[in-house]
Amino acid sequence: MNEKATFDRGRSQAATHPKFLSVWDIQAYYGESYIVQGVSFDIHEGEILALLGRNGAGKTSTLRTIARLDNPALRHGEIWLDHQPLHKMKAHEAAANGIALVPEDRRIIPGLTVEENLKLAQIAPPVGWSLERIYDLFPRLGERRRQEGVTLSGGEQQMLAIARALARDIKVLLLDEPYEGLAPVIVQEIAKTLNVIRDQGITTVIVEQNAVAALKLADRAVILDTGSVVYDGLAQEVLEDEALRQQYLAI
Amino acid sequence: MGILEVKGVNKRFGGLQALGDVNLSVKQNTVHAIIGPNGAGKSTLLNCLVGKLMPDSGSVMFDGQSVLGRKPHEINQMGISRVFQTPEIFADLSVLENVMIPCFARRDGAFRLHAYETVGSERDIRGQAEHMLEDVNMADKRHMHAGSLSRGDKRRLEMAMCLVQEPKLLLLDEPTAGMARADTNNTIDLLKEIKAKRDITMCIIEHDMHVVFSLAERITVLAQGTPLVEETPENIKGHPKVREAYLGEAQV
Amino acid sequence: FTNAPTGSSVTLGFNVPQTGAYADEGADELRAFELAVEHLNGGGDGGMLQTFSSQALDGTGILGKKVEFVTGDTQTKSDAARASAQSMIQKDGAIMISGGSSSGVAVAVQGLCQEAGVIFMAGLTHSNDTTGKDRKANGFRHFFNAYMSAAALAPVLQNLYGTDRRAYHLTADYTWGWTQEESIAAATEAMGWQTAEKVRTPLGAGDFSSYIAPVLNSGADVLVLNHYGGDMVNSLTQAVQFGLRERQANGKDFQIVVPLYSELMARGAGQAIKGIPGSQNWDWKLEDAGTKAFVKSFGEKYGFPPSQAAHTCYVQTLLYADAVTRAGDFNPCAVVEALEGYEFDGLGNGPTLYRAEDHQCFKDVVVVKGAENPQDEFHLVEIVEVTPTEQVTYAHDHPMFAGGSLGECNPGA
Amino acid sequence: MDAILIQILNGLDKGSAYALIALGLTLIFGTLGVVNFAHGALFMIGAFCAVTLQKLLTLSVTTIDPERTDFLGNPLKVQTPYVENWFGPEVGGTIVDWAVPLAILLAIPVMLLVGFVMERGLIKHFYKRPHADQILVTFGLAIVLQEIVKYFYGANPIPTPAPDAFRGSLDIGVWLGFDPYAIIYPYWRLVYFFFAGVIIAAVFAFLQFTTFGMVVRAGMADRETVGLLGIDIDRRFTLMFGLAAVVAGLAGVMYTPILSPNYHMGMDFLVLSFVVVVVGGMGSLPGAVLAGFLLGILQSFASMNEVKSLLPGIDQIIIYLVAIVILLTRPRGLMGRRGVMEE
Amino acid sequence: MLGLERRDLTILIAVAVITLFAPIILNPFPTGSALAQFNAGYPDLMQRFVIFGIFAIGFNILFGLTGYLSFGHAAFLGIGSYSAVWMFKLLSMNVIPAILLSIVMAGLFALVIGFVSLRRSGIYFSILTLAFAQMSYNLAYSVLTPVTNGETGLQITLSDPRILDGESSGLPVTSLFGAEMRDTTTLFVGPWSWDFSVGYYFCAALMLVAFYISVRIFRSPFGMMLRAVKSNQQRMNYTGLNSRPYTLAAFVISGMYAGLAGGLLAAMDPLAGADRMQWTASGEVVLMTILGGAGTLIGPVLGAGFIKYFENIFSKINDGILHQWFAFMPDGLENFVVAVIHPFIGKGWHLTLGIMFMLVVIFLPGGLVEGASRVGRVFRRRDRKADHVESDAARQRAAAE
Ligand SMILES: Nc1ncnc2c1ncn2[C@@H]1O[C@H](COP(=O)(O)OP(=O)(O)OP(=O)(O)O)[C@@H](O)[C@H]1O
Ligand SMILES: Nc1ncnc2c1ncn2[C@@H]1O[C@H](COP(=O)(O)OP(=O)(O)OP(=O)(O)O)[C@@H](O)[C@H]1O
Ligand SMILES: CC(C)C[C@H](N)C(=O)O
Ligand SMILES: [Mg+2]
Ligand SMILES: [Mg+2]
Repeated sequence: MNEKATFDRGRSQAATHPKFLSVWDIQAYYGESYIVQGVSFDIHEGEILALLGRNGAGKTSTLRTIARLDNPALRHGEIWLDHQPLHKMKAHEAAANGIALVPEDRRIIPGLTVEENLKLAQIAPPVGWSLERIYDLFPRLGERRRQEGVTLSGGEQQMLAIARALARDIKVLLLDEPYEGLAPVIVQEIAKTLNVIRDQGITTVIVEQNAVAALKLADRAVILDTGSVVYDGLAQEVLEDEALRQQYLAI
Repeated sequence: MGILEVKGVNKRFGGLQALGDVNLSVKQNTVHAIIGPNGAGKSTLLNCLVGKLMPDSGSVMFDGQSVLGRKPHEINQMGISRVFQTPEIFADLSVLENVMIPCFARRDGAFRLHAYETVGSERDIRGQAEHMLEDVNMADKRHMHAGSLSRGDKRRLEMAMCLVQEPKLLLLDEPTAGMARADTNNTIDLLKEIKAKRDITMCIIEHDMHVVFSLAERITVLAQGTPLVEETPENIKGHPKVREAYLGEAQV
Repeated sequence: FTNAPTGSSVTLGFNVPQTGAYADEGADELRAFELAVEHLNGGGDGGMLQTFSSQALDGTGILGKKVEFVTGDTQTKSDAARASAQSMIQKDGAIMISGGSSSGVAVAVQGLCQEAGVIFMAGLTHSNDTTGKDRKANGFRHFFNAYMSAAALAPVLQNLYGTDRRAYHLTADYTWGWTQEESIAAATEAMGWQTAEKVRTPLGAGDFSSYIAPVLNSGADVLVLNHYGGDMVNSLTQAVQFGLRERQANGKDFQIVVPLYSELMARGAGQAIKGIPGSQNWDWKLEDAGTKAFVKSFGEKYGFPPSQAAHTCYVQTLLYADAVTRAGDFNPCAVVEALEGYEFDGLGNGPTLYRAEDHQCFKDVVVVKGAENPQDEFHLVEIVEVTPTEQVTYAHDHPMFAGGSLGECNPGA
Repeated sequence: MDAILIQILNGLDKGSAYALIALGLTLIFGTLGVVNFAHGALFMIGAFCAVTLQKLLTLSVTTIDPERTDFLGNPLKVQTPYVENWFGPEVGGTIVDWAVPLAILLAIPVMLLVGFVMERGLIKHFYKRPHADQILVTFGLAIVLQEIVKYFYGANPIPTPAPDAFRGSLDIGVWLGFDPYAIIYPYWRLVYFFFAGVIIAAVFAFLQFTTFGMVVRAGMADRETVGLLGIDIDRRFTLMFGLAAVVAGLAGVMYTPILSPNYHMGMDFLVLSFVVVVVGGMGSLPGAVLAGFLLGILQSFASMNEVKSLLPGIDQIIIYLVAIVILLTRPRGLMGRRGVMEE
Repeated sequence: MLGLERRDLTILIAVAVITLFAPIILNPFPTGSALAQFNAGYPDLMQRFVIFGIFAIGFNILFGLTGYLSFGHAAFLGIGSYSAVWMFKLLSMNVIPAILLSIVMAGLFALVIGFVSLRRSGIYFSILTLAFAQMSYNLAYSVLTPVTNGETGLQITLSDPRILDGESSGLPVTSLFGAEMRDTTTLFVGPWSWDFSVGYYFCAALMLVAFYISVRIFRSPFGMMLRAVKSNQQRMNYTGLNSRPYTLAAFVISGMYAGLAGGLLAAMDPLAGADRMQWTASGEVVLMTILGGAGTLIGPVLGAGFIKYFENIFSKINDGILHQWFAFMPDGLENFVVAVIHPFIGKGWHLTLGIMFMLVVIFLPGGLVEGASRVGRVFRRRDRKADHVESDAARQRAAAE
């Protein structure tokens, strides 16, 4: 947590950092409330990182900041993706550079059918999976393609949200509680999919309350508490270290 | 004869049979879980119970009275409260006010023009609400704007809003989804505690098997709009059909 | 009395539409007021002061007090006009209010002035009611009215189109429209015309096509447009578009009449106005000395000739000043007395009488028609005839004007 | 019979004006979700494009005619338009005569510019603000635009006639076997009707056969998520706004021969166009068009003497009455989409 | 006190003091001075300030709390005025019965219109209310002329029956048990003159009552329910509350406020014009409320004052007055300055108003109240600067550890 003192603003270290996605001391605000309070971590290409923490720890806010949404507003810090300065971009530019966020409340667009929701993801380049391939993975969506997206069941909506990310050619997938509301069978299904995705070289950050499931999947884990990083290490370690789990995750 | 009797309920959305001939009987003072794959029709069933949807056919009796055709607020006044799958709260109000409103609803009924008293003078109501917030561990957030709560907190708040009404039947649609494990456990304890303290029937939809098996006394498994089995938790765990359709390799 | 001038100056209130559909009329009224004040205070070339039959005014203000004025916006709404007049009376100490561009506003402000105890010198208002059923002791109208328009037009129409005609009326649905419709119908029926239909159109309708189309097969051969301003511009243009003027009915050429005319409207209507007859209170092309003097001083100051709106407002200001001077007193009751039954000349309309019974001016009415080939934008209308006063005079208790009474003059607090 | 036919025709034509105005408004209001009280002003600016072109074409050289005098007795200054000097009175006259149709060429770039500037400079900041704020700011803008036009063109209507070629009217009655003059229809209104048809078709085609419409709809429902999908929604909103401004402006240009333009014509149409859009249903282009024609035709019928004598004053309230009936029987107007401005 | 919390009580007292001394506060410039043009302390305008204040306060109860944007409230204002004038014509020039009838009639109309319109929400509701109001306006303008006297407006005449009052010579004036509404005492203090008018104080007293009631409503459970309606009507229904009677009650209350305002307008100046019901008038109260700050207690009153001030003061400034102000400048400069300002005053007052609307909403998203509180914050911040620095330092230390 001492980077601040050693950092030389003139020549950014992060810019030349070997890591694929680097988040350096980001500080973000909702209006005047200071929520993300200097979060830093790095991810290598193709890695899965679990971002954990209690309710209100700032996980969602961190992901939103990385995806460059307007709220919370990034006031300090840098985010580099494959030598691209994400912190200077807007959400749509970040998306064009390969970031995809699956938001926690799914954000299926009202008024559009399932298929339109997917097509919408393929309007701006780069385009990823074809619709057929997506329907192969989620046959449920194929059956419901003409239904209005928001009338899907909760779990179906979650599938659609993930599918929408895959419809784009992405480098980094930010998943905010992807298992929420999914039946155990589907959770297993998606975990497999995430492995498939990893095999394709896509880097993933996963936020999940089902910490065990996430840790099993992940290579590394970062734990947040009240907007700051309190742990950064191997996922395996967390799984094994009872005390650590108890302290930060209460499990 | 259960407190809630659902008989032959059907609901179609266009070509989709969302509910097909659902029969369900929930006994008074039990916790009844409804589980099933995504899109099985669980939420749709709850929607038919609280007046959000009108079934195409069938009957729904609560406490000996039909709920069909009644407005949502009338159904609530009969004693049915519901926690939604995506949190429905008063985002522009403070957390405390969010909990006070159901208190008023319980005390004053569906409408009362109390335009001249001040909120500040309603000490009872305020007391109840604060008490409830303490129960769900949110007392320190009571002056926060409900809209700026994190998602897990929104769920807890919504649950507090339903619990404070002391309903006869509480419908919970994935109450712990997105909740941290610690809080999930707290919630389980809270529900148990409430159950122990007074008469309440609960109907809970969950995908978190830990929650289901900690609470439920009976479980109905719904698949493609029809009840597959209705059993005790022990029997569900090993049920092959349920494993195949729903649980997969999950450990329970 | 209210707002008795104490210092070395006296304040007049000019309440004109500065926003809304009649803003241009209002602007012209304001120019005239400014000119009148300038002349009263001895500035400029004196304008009509030289031709006015009463030579009481000498260019030293009114009773030696310098004339000052305040202005306000009526928005052509009764409410706003009253608010504006109130502020002139309460805040600025105005002792006389003038201006306005609609009969509704005139009646409303006249009522206010009566209550407040100041004099109201009406500007543009053509409804019979202003000096009929809504007349007030403190209010005076120089402008002519619908009855006079009808009386002046009827003989001209008879000459032009004969006595065997069927008229179809389109009428703006408010006080002024109604009284004009009533007056024109009565006058034309008296000379043998029939009235086929009287149709009320909503104010500001914009597109009148659905009112105009039925005219074609109604059996009528004359269309009378009891509209003013934008409504008249639109209804006339659209009537011409529908080919009314090219068609024949009952074996005669179809004709259109616009009883109340103004230069500003003629400009808006463009080509459509050519050859269409109507009436005016005054026109700058009149040949008398008063008109010439006024047109000269107005034209030199502003670069274009004055409208009839400007004329009537200018004249009203002079008449008020003159009445005060003759009475030797600003007291509204003294002014009323000085104006009642007052006969004068040299203000552009020939010999004129301010009738005591209803405070209406009686004077010649100008019958005009749209010019076929205007030499410039100021010659859009040409004078057909000047109808003498006698022909347009009526009894003060004429049924169209009945129901009102002046009441007592009110000098206020 | 012929009376009824006449009113249908009139209604079609009034309806095409309503539909066209509502179409532009619904792009901004129903699609972008901005309560645009300046829409009437856009319509008015379009109309004044025609006025301006007419003025430009009649820019004149001044020569003194010593023979004649002006109103003050000075020698008369005679104005001859440059175009007549350059191309001869014949061709020059024709050019001036065609000012209104030609103004379309002027209006398209002008309206695009106005639309872009307005969106980039002002509206952009208001998408996320409450509707009430949008009302206040666009109303303020409308007043400002109006006053500017009033400052330069005055308050009275300015005649802008159709080209001579369209001046007469068509006797439709004769074709249908009625007496001559039974049903006539001015040529220009026919032109307007077809023009409206073309514009409506073009807008529909653009939104139907491209993904543009879908993206904008999605962007209105959830800007953030659309941004997450890599789409620069701002640019598309700007374009949509420009398009709406052009539609409004062209409606204004072509309407000038029917209604001489004045500075407050926009306000006069404003309320009506909102009613039309809402009756049509928020977010629905076909709804807006349908409602435009429906209300136009009903209004024409209500103006018939026979109807008026039965129900006095009905022509003044018919639109509102119909609006109330429709909104009470159909929750979202004729064809409205769920969730659009129901909050 | 009065069942209010300290903060609200302070506001109420402040408003009371300001209204009490308004005749002095609004006339800050000596009569006859160049700036006297900006004085607003004459009875008619002061009455308008408070009357439109009442109108906006009432509107805010509906719009500010429930978010239901009515575009037809002017209809209730108009109905109030017509009722009051009819009362003056038929019964008595005493303002009490007139105002009571205004409130009752407006309430009845609001009940009917609200009952129907509230079946829809959002823009559909707005257009329904607009349609009702425009219908009322158009009918009042034309067909209903026997009741409304059309465009001219309903006025009292000598021949009205006025059963309770005796014969009077000349037009009678409105009064409160003998105290004539138009009675004004003018106080001269040095070069200043202040008008104290009965009518104004009558209106001001009623406005204070109206304001007080609105504060009570804001702080009541009822007010909280209304905010809940705005926030999430669905949730409200599933919580066992019927939102319709709540919104209808708010609608009727705000309609009654409008009726009271209309009645008072007529009581101050016994004329009721149809223009009062036009959509522009409904729009005006919307603008007042937003401009001042919707949902705030005092905002609507400020907004009302702001707009009425422009309408009445700016429209009356003309070139002559400008020349008078800038007479001290050299001629050329004077003419230049006057020419620059000219488009914005007098007949250009609309332009200035439009620009002000835009500036306020762009820079003060919460309306004038927001502006005031920002100014307040700037002052407070200055005091707190010291401890601010400290806390910043503390935070930095914490972050470094
Ligand atoms: N729009 C907002 N305005 C103000 N504060 C907010 C807003 N959204 C979130 N917060 C606050 O920011 C903090 C972090 O919220 P965030 O949503 O990032 O938490 P989280 O770790 O994702 O929690 P959860 O597991 O419950 O989703 C919380 O205290 C929350 O109250
Ligand atoms: N309004 C609607 N229109 C059309 N189809 C609908 C509508 N509402 C629900 N459905 C469909 O009905 C089916 C049942 O939905 P429901 O929400 O009841 O599922 P669920 O059992 O709650 O699932 P989950 O566990 O994922 O929340 C789903 O396939 C859904 O797509
Ligand atoms: C301007 C006037 C001459 C005509 C106007 N319409 C009126 O009411 O009198
Ligand atoms: Mg979260
Ligand atoms: Mg569900």
